[in-house]
Parts: sequence; structure tokens; C-alpha cells
Amino acid sequence: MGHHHQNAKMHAVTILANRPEAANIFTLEIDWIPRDKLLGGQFVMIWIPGVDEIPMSLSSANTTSTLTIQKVGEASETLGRMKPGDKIGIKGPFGKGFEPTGQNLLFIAGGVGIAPLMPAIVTAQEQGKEITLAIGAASGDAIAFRDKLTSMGIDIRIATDDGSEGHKGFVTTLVEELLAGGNYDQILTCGPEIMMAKLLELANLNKIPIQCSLERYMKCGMGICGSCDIDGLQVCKDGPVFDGQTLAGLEDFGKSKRDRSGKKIGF
Amino acid sequence: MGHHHQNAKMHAVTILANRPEAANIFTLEIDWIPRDKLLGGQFVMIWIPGVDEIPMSLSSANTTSTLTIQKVGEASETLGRMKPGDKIGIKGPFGKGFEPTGQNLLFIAGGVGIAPLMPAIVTAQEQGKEITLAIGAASGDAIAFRDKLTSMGIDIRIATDDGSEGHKGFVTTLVEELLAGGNYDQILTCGPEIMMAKLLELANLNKIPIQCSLERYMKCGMGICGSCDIDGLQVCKDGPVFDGQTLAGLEDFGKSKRDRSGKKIGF
Amino acid sequence: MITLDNMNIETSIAGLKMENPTMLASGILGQTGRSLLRVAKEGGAGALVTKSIGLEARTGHGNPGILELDTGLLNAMGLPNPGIDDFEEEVQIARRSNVPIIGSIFASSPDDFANLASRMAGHGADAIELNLSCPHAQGYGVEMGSDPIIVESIVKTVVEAIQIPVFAKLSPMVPDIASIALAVEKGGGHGVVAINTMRGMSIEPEMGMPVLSNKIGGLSGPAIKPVGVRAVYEIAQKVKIPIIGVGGINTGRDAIEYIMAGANAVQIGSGVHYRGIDIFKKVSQEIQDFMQKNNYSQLDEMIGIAGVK
Amino acid sequence: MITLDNMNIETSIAGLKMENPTMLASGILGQTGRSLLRVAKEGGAGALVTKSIGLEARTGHGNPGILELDTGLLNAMGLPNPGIDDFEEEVQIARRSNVPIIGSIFASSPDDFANLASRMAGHGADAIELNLSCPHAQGYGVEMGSDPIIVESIVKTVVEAIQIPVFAKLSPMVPDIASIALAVEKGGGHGVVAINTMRGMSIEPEMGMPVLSNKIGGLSGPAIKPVGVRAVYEIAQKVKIPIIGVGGINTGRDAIEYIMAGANAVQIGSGVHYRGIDIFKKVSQEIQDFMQKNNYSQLDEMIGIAGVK
Ligand SMILES: Cc1cc2nc3c(=O)[nH]c(=O)nc-3n(C[C@H](O)[C@H](O)[C@H](O)COP(=O)(O)OP(=O)(O)OC[C@H]3O[C@@H](n4cnc5c(N)ncnc54)[C@H](O)[C@@H]3O)c2cc1C
Ligand SMILES: Cc1cc2nc3c(=O)[nH]c(=O)nc-3n(C[C@H](O)[C@H](O)[C@H](O)COP(=O)(O)OP(=O)(O)OC[C@H]3O[C@@H](n4cnc5c(N)ncnc54)[C@H](O)[C@@H]3O)c2cc1C
Ligand SMILES: Cc1cc2nc3c(=O)[nH]c(=O)nc-3n(C[C@H](O)[C@H](O)[C@H](O)COP(=O)(O)O)c2cc1C
Ligand SMILES: Cc1cc2nc3c(=O)[nH]c(=O)nc-3n(C[C@H](O)[C@H](O)[C@H](O)COP(=O)(O)O)c2cc1C
Ligand code: FES
Ligand code: FES
Repeated sequence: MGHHHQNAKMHAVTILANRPEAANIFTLEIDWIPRDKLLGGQFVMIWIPGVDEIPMSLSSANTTSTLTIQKVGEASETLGRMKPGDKIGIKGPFGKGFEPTGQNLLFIAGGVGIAPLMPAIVTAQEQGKEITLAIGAASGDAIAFRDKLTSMGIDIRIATDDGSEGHKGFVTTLVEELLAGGNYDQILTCGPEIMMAKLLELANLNKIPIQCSLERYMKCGMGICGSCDIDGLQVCKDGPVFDGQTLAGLEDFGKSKRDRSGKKIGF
Repeated sequence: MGHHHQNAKMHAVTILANRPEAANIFTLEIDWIPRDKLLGGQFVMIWIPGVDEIPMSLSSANTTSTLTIQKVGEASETLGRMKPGDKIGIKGPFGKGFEPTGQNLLFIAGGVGIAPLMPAIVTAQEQGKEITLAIGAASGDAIAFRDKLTSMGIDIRIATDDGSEGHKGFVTTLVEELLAGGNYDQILTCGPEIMMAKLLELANLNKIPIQCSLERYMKCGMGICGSCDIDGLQVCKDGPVFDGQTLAGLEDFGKSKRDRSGKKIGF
Repeated sequence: MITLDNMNIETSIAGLKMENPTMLASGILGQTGRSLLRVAKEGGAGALVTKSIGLEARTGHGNPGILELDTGLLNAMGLPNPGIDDFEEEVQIARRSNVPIIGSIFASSPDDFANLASRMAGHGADAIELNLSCPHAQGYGVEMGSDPIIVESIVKTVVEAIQIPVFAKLSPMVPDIASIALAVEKGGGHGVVAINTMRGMSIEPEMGMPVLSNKIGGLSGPAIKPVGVRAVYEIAQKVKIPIIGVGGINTGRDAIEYIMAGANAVQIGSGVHYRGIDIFKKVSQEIQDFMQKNNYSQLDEMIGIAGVK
Repeated sequence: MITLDNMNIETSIAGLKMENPTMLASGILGQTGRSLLRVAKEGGAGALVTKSIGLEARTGHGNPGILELDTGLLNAMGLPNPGIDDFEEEVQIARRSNVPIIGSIFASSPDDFANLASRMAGHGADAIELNLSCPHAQGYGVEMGSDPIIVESIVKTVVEAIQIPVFAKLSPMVPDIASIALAVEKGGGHGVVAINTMRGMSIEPEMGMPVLSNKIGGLSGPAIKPVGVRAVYEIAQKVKIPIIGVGGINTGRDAIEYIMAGANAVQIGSGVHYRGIDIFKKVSQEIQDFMQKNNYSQLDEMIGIAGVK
């Protein structure tokens, strides 16, 4: 065919470990790695036989890979009960990931949005970049990768909804402070779209390039069914990571998405 | 698949030249070469659109390939009328070819049977082997590749049915003389099966290894239809070149073949 | 719209003019107006077929709904769609492409088909494609599309209800597809689209179960090309109305096989996965390259020639 | 006969015992007794199906009769065969293999089928396979095999005429293959074989014409595997008689998909081209390897499990 497409074949893979990561968040280690070097933000479709198939970012990929998952419904909860030796199906990896550029990077995670940021943070640190990470979470015990990030010596700023740790309130307020004080070359973020829409405004205001990782309901993950459409772009294939310039031109960003039937609905 | 099979895809190829080779025999040069190094005896299936598809040995393969064809019926006659620029279909190459071993080689061609021997003769000469070639033909003007063989300095012995050149009568008589005089390491032959059956006897009598290239009616050329069956071997895939040991164990060799329906018929 | 020079590869189907013979097949990026627009502008498609739309919104089957196999794709999306009412905006946006918009619809009775067709026409579609062949949505597919009498009656009812051309898309899972095409012609249909996917299944041995949540899906892509070419060939021997060929088209040569079998235009679905959204441009270019090398100057010269030789 | 240790992959179909579940499919190396013998001894097949044999000798269609495509093979041999009388010697030789010999037959009426079947039984065949599904031989194939009433009557007539098991081989080119399988069961048939090839065509663009001399042929190999697996799955939901799965089996995993869908045994045809005559040994070994890794000890444990989960 001559064209390098991300193939969408199903592979049965074995779960090697299931570790608690934070309140309501766990990490599955699987006996599988992507073919090419992983960019944070790239994701796989995980088939839980008899239950569902859902998109999931790869939170790391070395000799094994990990998925870091928040329990929100049947599929994620079923995954949470899985034990070493259990099997799941995997398709992918799919999509375009983060591409950190510049020296001084500001990462901003909303909740489990830290998962797709992790591979980018690790790579950026290996490349000797300066890293600041702002995390917004429901409470202090819901912050994933805390040990890992601390041992890496990352400068972490925390905002919690309940004020149990760090700034009480929105992470965006925290970011406004950081932007006022710091001199960042790039913002990389994943979290609720409303949060990211606000961050896009802040980035534009401060003339800092930004990359955001989006979520839409995904059926194929491979760019053909149209279920994840945002203004004619497919989040699964053209994203999930988009740059600020692209996002600024989209009518739907931060405003509306599609339900499983393709109907437009507001956020 | 991990298994190297001879693929049977159809390719349209262009005829570059159509040269007379001998009485009733012509050589087509085609804009196509086999993927791997050719062994004499390996063949292709040639599709003449609207007419037929027939097996044909490759008489050479370098930057282009050649087919050397005797006019015997509709397909071969249609090919004889083809001009540069005309197109034919080709599948292959198929089958197992000659493997010259030893220093002093006796090649024996019956009629157009010289065609599959040519690549083996050329290779053997390149490797510095001693070559004797016995040719049986209807008459002196029916001997193909005469100029080429002469310019190569090959020792040619001729037998003709009409006595117009060389020994009058069977080439096998000529071979009996050669075997009495010479000291051959191997016999390589292609021609009528009755001739080759006689040569197998002579080879066994003289304890000389022999390889014969057989013909059977071919439909698939790829070893699955069973049309070219000889004692459970498929001439297209297990042959067309067989060694004397294999042939000695076959009931059908020199005695019977199958018609297009699979019925056994005598020679 | 893209302009392609050298060879003339314009074609037309029942009065719809196309600058090149490649259309987007139904169900691929055809759910939103903006993605349709993009397939025309960025992708180079000569016409666009929408996702199949029904009377009501449907979420479709659960995930997994699709996977890639060694020789093609297998999907059981289950006809998800926002319903005909919500689809007006999408058609309106798609129309900005200036290429023909073909509204695909599915229903379970002739009257529902006619109802949907007139609303789709009202939304601004240039033609209607009747999906008579979905292999994995109970009550909406092959059951109807394999009976010539039902097919004729659906086509007739729709043709009488609207002013724009009506095409019927057929399933290959029948003993004699040409007789179904004949029923389309008899019903007054303006064109036949062949083929839809073939019912297939993929089982994951480690799990001991079918992968698709619906178990059975529709096979598309390279695997079904020989079946589609044969179907178009057989239909071309039997009917006079135009034929749109679809199934496993990835390259210009694939498209040419369909055209030589008798197709006036082709559709591409799975190929968007294999070669990207600009596959329509690539295939159009490859068709032109072939024509140049083989001394054709008009697409018309190739249409159906494999059936007359 | 080969002995395979470790896992037990023996199976049986209507009383025919097989040391492994792989059979040679009809039409591949099945025309002579000696090639059949070789497929068992050298190739490792657990049972052998002969070429389809008719009342009279037939030369079949002219060449080209077969070609390889990107996703499978396309053939229109046209049922060449020496006729039932000349076939006795071949069956006798094939019997030396000590594996079950299944005589495939084709005809155009129930009585001719019955006549052929009793002669094939007389020649020494252990079972009969009725070819109700040849896609490219006018009058002998899909026309009959797609009508449940005709199928039931053919099967019934044959079953009443002979003492050995009767299997019917079905075409996938029907809207509902399970209903045809049901007709086989109702007629008293002892097993169903699914699937035969699918009608397809390949056109060579440079020539502007179909490659096969018969124009239309039967598609086999990897392309049709998902269709075959689905067919076996659907049939297994509907009938109780054993099922023999065939279509695109190249590896142990392919065979296991069929077995999990409900097949008691499988047949391999095109795979002989892709992996050589010893594909039967290879596939048997791969099935054992899979069973070992996944804690199965008997083939039976896998049969049909994708249908119950
Ligand atoms: C590209 C991408 C990467 C993601 N990465 C992660 C990650 O690393 N960690 C993590 O915890 N979550 C991640 N998610 C979100 C995750 O897919 C959902 O949390 C999960 O699907 C919920 O499924 P459920 O059955 O547990 O919940 P449900 O009860 O089924 O649904 C809960 C929520 O999840 C959403 N959801 C369900 N199915 C899908 C689907 N097929 N596609 C998109 N959203 C769906 C629903 O819309 C709903 O909002 C990612 C989503 C996307 C699109
Ligand atoms: C492996 C192999 C290599 C060959 N190499 C050469 C070669 O280099 N040069 C050459 O001149 N001839 C060669 N032949 C013979 C050549 O295939 C026939 O001469 C040719 O098929 C005749 O076709 P026709 O239509 O001209 O004659 P027809 O009138 O069709 O038949 C004349 C004779 O050719 C035989 N023939 C026809 N079709 C086939 C077929 N499909 N398979 C086998 N035999 C067939 C017939 O059985 C008959 O005996 C080779 C044959 C084989 C099997
Ligand atoms: C994901 C997917 C969704 C499809 N949805 C529809 C649909 O809604 N309506 C329809 O008529 N065909 C649908 N099809 C079938 C295609 O339009 C097309 O007929 C088929 O895929 C064969 O073409 P291809 O091989 O180019 O994909 C769908 C196919 C795929 C792969
Ligand atoms: C060259 C060839 C000849 C065939 N001849 C017959 C036949 O005579 N009778 C029959 O029932 N099936 C015949 N078939 C069909 C096969 O038995 C089998 O059903 C089909 O090829 C699918 O299996 P595969 O994908 O393993 O080849 C033939 C297939 C091929 C490729
Ligand atoms: S999920 Fe299907 S196009 Fe993105
Ligand atoms: S020609 Fe078909 S097996 Fe040799």
C-alpha cells in the first residue's frame, strides 16, 4: 500500500499487574508495547470481553506498557478488578501525541489527565528541559503518580476542589499565577475540556504555544466512523492532541460534542 | 505467512521483440524478469488474452527474459504473430529447475526441449564446466540457438529424423555412442518423455546421475489442481525437473499421463 | 473540489456531474457536515454519500464496533445516526463543497423510505441512496434487499415521492445480484450501488468469543474487491441504469477494475483507513496515470469494456 | 497417518474418526489416488475429500482457470473430472492412507446425486460430500444449493440410497445460510460443510478483460475466512449435526476460529498453495501449541465455545 497507517488489529494481551495509583485510580501493567516510540497522548482501544471497548492513553511504554485508569463506570470498574494473568484486547496505538518544544515547559493536568502527560514529562526531563506541573484534582489523595513525580524532582503545584492540599479551587487560577510569574515556552495539558478552553484563552493572552489533548466518544479509534468528530476533524486520528492554533479555529471546542448517535450536545 | 511460496499473481507484460529462432520456432523477448535467479527448467504460465494460457520455459533471464516457442497449435501460433508492444499475461516463475553437478556434463535436447536447458548450459559454462550437447531434431533447420551455442563454443552433436544433418535417426543412439566414449558426471535432458525414459535406462546402466524435465497438461502451475499429476507428484511444483532416482520409482513415467479430465491415458 | 489536468476523468450518474469518479462511501466520515466537507475539499472526493440516516436517532451497537483483519475491516456499527431531523444542518454544511451530496437512508418499510427520502431531499441532498443491504442491523437490511419484489416496491414508492435521482445499494449475499438490480431498474431507480459489506465474524481464540459486540459484522476492504467487481460485471450485463461500484477500492487499478466491469463511478470507504483522507486524490491521479500510459483520454472509453470483449 | 503427542486433537464426524481435525478440501490435489495418499502420508491430513466427481468425464473450463490475488485465490476450473467409472481405482489407492476418504460428487438432479453416491460408496469411500455450491459451473451449483426445498430433497434422496454418512457443502452466497443447513438436517444429512468459494472476478486493466477464461470464478483463501467463520457460527446456532469448517484456513489460529465457532473439523484448500503440502501437519501442531498455552487438553473443549459465551 505504500502508506503507513496505524493498524487497528485486535491483540489479546495479558495483565501483569494491577496497582492502586490514587483514590479511585489504578494502573494496569500489560505485556505489550507499541511498535514505535510512544508520544504521550497516543492511546489504545481496550476491549474488556463481554463488557465494552474504551479508549485509554498509554501512561508509559518501555519493556511493558501501563494504563492509568479512573473508575467511572462499568468498563473502568471491570478493569479495576482485573488480576495478573487476566486478558484484555488491545488495538492501536492511535492518534497524534504531544510534541514538547522549547526549554521551559508548563504541564497542566486535570485529574486523570495526568496519564497522557506522563510520557511527555519523562521524555522532556530526559532531554534536560525545565518542567513545571500544575495538577488539579478533587482532593489530595486523588493525585496520581505522586511518588514517581516526586522522585523525578518535578516542581508540582496542586489545586484541589476540597482544599485538602494546595490551592483550593480551580487549577486555572493557579496557572494564572504561574503565568504571571514564569516565562514558559509551551503549555501542554489534558483535562476537562472546559478547563482546557480556559487555558487556551490564557495561553493566547500570554502568547504561549499550547497543546491540548481532547476527549470525544470513540467507536473506531481509527479515523473512519466519524463518532469523535470536532468540526470535521477526527479526535482519534487528527488528535487527540491539537495545538492552540487549530483549536482556536474550531466552533465546537469547549462548547459542544456529539452523543453516541452523532447528535450535537453541549458540554 | 513465514513460508516462501512461488506466487501465482498475474502480471501484464510487454513484448519487446519476436525473433525467428529455427524452422517453426521463435523467441519472444519480454519486459519482465523473475524475482530470483532463474534455474533452467523453471517455467511461467503465459496468458494469451482470449485464447489460452500455456506453460512455457524461460529460455533466458537477464535484464529481460525470453521464451522460445515451437508453433504447434492455436496458443503458440498466436504468440508467433505477436509484435513488439503487444501484451501478454504472465504468472510465475514456477517449479524446480536443473541443478548441474559435477564437471563433465552431457546435455540432451529433444526438439524445442533445448529451451529450458539453455539457462543451465549458460550457467554451467560460466562455472567452467565441460559441456557436451546432443540435440535431436526433425531436420537441421529446426535446431534452435545454433548461433548462440556455436559462439559459446559448445560441443554440439546432432541427430535428425530426416538425416539432413548429423546422425540420421534417434538422438538416443547418438547418446549411446557418447556414453561409450565419454566419462560424464551428469546427464541433463528435456524432450519427449519416451526419449527421456530411454535416457533414464541408459543413465542407470552407465551409473550416471540424470535430471529430466517433464511435461504434463497444466492448469494451475502452482501445485494445487492436480492436473499435472504423476504418481502423486505435481510436475508443476515438485518438477518439472526430476532426478533419475525419483523417476525410477514412478509407475507413470514414460507410460501414461492424464488428459484434461484427469483420466489416465497412455503415451 | 480539485482540478485534475491531463486526462478527462469527469463522469456523471443520472445527471449528477462529478469531476472525478471517486465518491465517499456511506458510513465513513459521513455523519457530520464538516467531515463531509473536508473529504471533498481536502480529500478530493468527486461526490459525497452521507452516513445512512433513519427516522429516529440511534446510538448503534456497543463497542467493539470495528476491527482490522488481515484482508479488510469488519464492522458492526449498527446504523448509529442522529435521526433525519437533526441531519438538515449537516447536509447544509456539506453542500458548501459544491460536489453532489447523496443522502443515504435506511428504513423498514417502503413508506418510511419515502418519508425519509423526501425529508432528505428537503434538506438539500442531490440524490438518495437506499441502503437495502446493511448486514448487521436486524430488520433494516439484507432481509429486504434480497427479495426482488420488496426491492422493486421500495424503489418505486421512493421514486414517486421525490424529484431527485434514487440509487439502491445492494448486498452481495444473494445467489443472483443481477436480478435484484433488475428489480431496481423496474422500480424506476436511477442507479445501482454495489456492493455493501459481507456478513462476517472474527473470533479471538484467547478469549474464545467473537470480538464485535454484535458478534456478526460486515466485511469490507481488499477481501471483498473480487466479489464487488463480479457483482458490477453481472449487473452491467443485465441493466441499463448507471452503476456505482464499491468494495475494496484502494488504488487507481482497483477503481479501473470496477469501471471496466461497468461502473460509471466508484465509492471508497475502508480505503480512507488504508491510505488516508486524500485517497480520493490519490486514486484519481492513479486513474489518470493509467489512462495516459494506456492511451485512454476519456473515462467513458473504459466503462464496461471488460463486458464486451 | 501421523502421530501428534501432547494435546489430544482427535475428533470425529458422524462416526468417522480423525487423528487430527484437518481435512483436505475438495478440488485440491484430489483428482488422483496417489496425490490423495501423499496429502495424508506426507502432508498429515486427518481425512481426505476427493475432487468433485460427476457422472461423465469433463475437461472443465479452459485456461486461465486460476490465479492468485492479493487476498486469496480465484479459480474457475469448471469441475474437470474423469467421471465416476474411472474414479474407482483412485479411491482404492487413496484408501491405503487409512484415513477417512470422503467422496465429493456433483450432479444436477437428486437421482443423479444418489446414483453417483452409491457408486462412490461402492468404490470404497467412507462418506459422501454433496457439492451443492460450485459457483462457476452452470446448472451444478449455487442455483440448487440456495433453495432449502431442493437441498432437502437431494439430501434425503441420497441418504436413503446409501449406508455411509452424507455431508452437504454449502455456498455462502445466500442471505441466510443457516436455513439451508437446517434443510440438510431435515433431509437426514449427517453433516454440513461450510463454505465453498464466493463468486468473484478479476479484471486485468492492461487487457481490459477478465483474466479467467470463464470470466467468473470462486474466491478462496484468506479473503473469505471471516465469512466462513460467521457461516459456521450461524449454522451451529441452528442445527445439531456436525459442521466441517472451510475457507481461508492457513494457520492453527484460523482453524481454532472455526472450531470455536462450532466446527468439529476443518478443511484446507488454498492453504496448500500458501504453506505447502504439509500444511496439515503445521496447522495440527499450531492447534496443539495453542491448546497447551491456553490450558485445553481436548479439542472438544473448544468446539463451539464462541457461541455459548
Ligand atoms: C483519547 C482518550 C484517552 C483517554 N485516556 C484515559 C486515561 O488514560 N485514563 C482514564 O481513566 N480515562 C481515559 N479516557 C476516558 C475513558 O475512555 C473513559 O473514562 C471510559 O471510557 C469510561 O468507560 P466506563 O465504561 O468506565 O464508563 P461509562 O459509564 O461507560 O462512561 C463514563 C464516561 O466515559 C465516557 N466514555 C465511555 N465510553 C467511551 C468511549 N468509547 N470513548 C470515549 N469516552 C467514553 C462516557 O462518554 C462518559 O462520559 C480517555 C478517553 C479518550 C477519548
Ligand atoms: C513445464 C513446461 C514447459 C514448456 N516449455 C516450452 C517451451 O519452452 N517451448 C515450447 O515451445 N513449448 C513448451 N512447452 C509446451 C507448450 O506448453 C505447448 O506446446 C503449448 O501449450 C501448446 O499450446 P497450443 O495452443 O499452441 O497447442 P494446442 O493445440 O493447444 O496443444 C498442442 C500440445 O500442447 C499441449 N498443451 C496445450 N496446453 C497445454 C497446457 N496448458 N499444459 C501443458 N501442455 C499443453 C497439448 O497437450 C498438446 O499436446 C512446455 C510445457 C511444459 C509443461
Ligand atoms: C465503518 C463502516 C460503516 C459503514 N456504514 C455504512 C452505512 O451506514 N450505510 C451503508 O450503506 N454502508 C455502510 N458501510 C459500507 C460501505 O459504505 C461500503 O459499502 C463497504 O464498506 C465496502 O466498501 P469499502 O471496501 O471501500 O469499505 C460502512 C462501512 C464501514 C467500514
Ligand atoms: C482450485 C480449486 C478447486 C476447487 N474445486 C472444488 C471442487 O471440485 N469441489 C468443491 O466442493 N470445492 C472445490 N473448491 C473449493 C474448496 O474445496 C474450498 O471450499 C474453498 O477453496 C475454500 O477453502 P480454502 O480457502 O481453504 O481454499 C475448489 C477450490 C480451489 C481453490
Ligand atoms: S472514533 Fe471513529 S473516527 Fe474517531
Ligand atoms: S498444474 Fe495444477 S497441480 Fe500442477
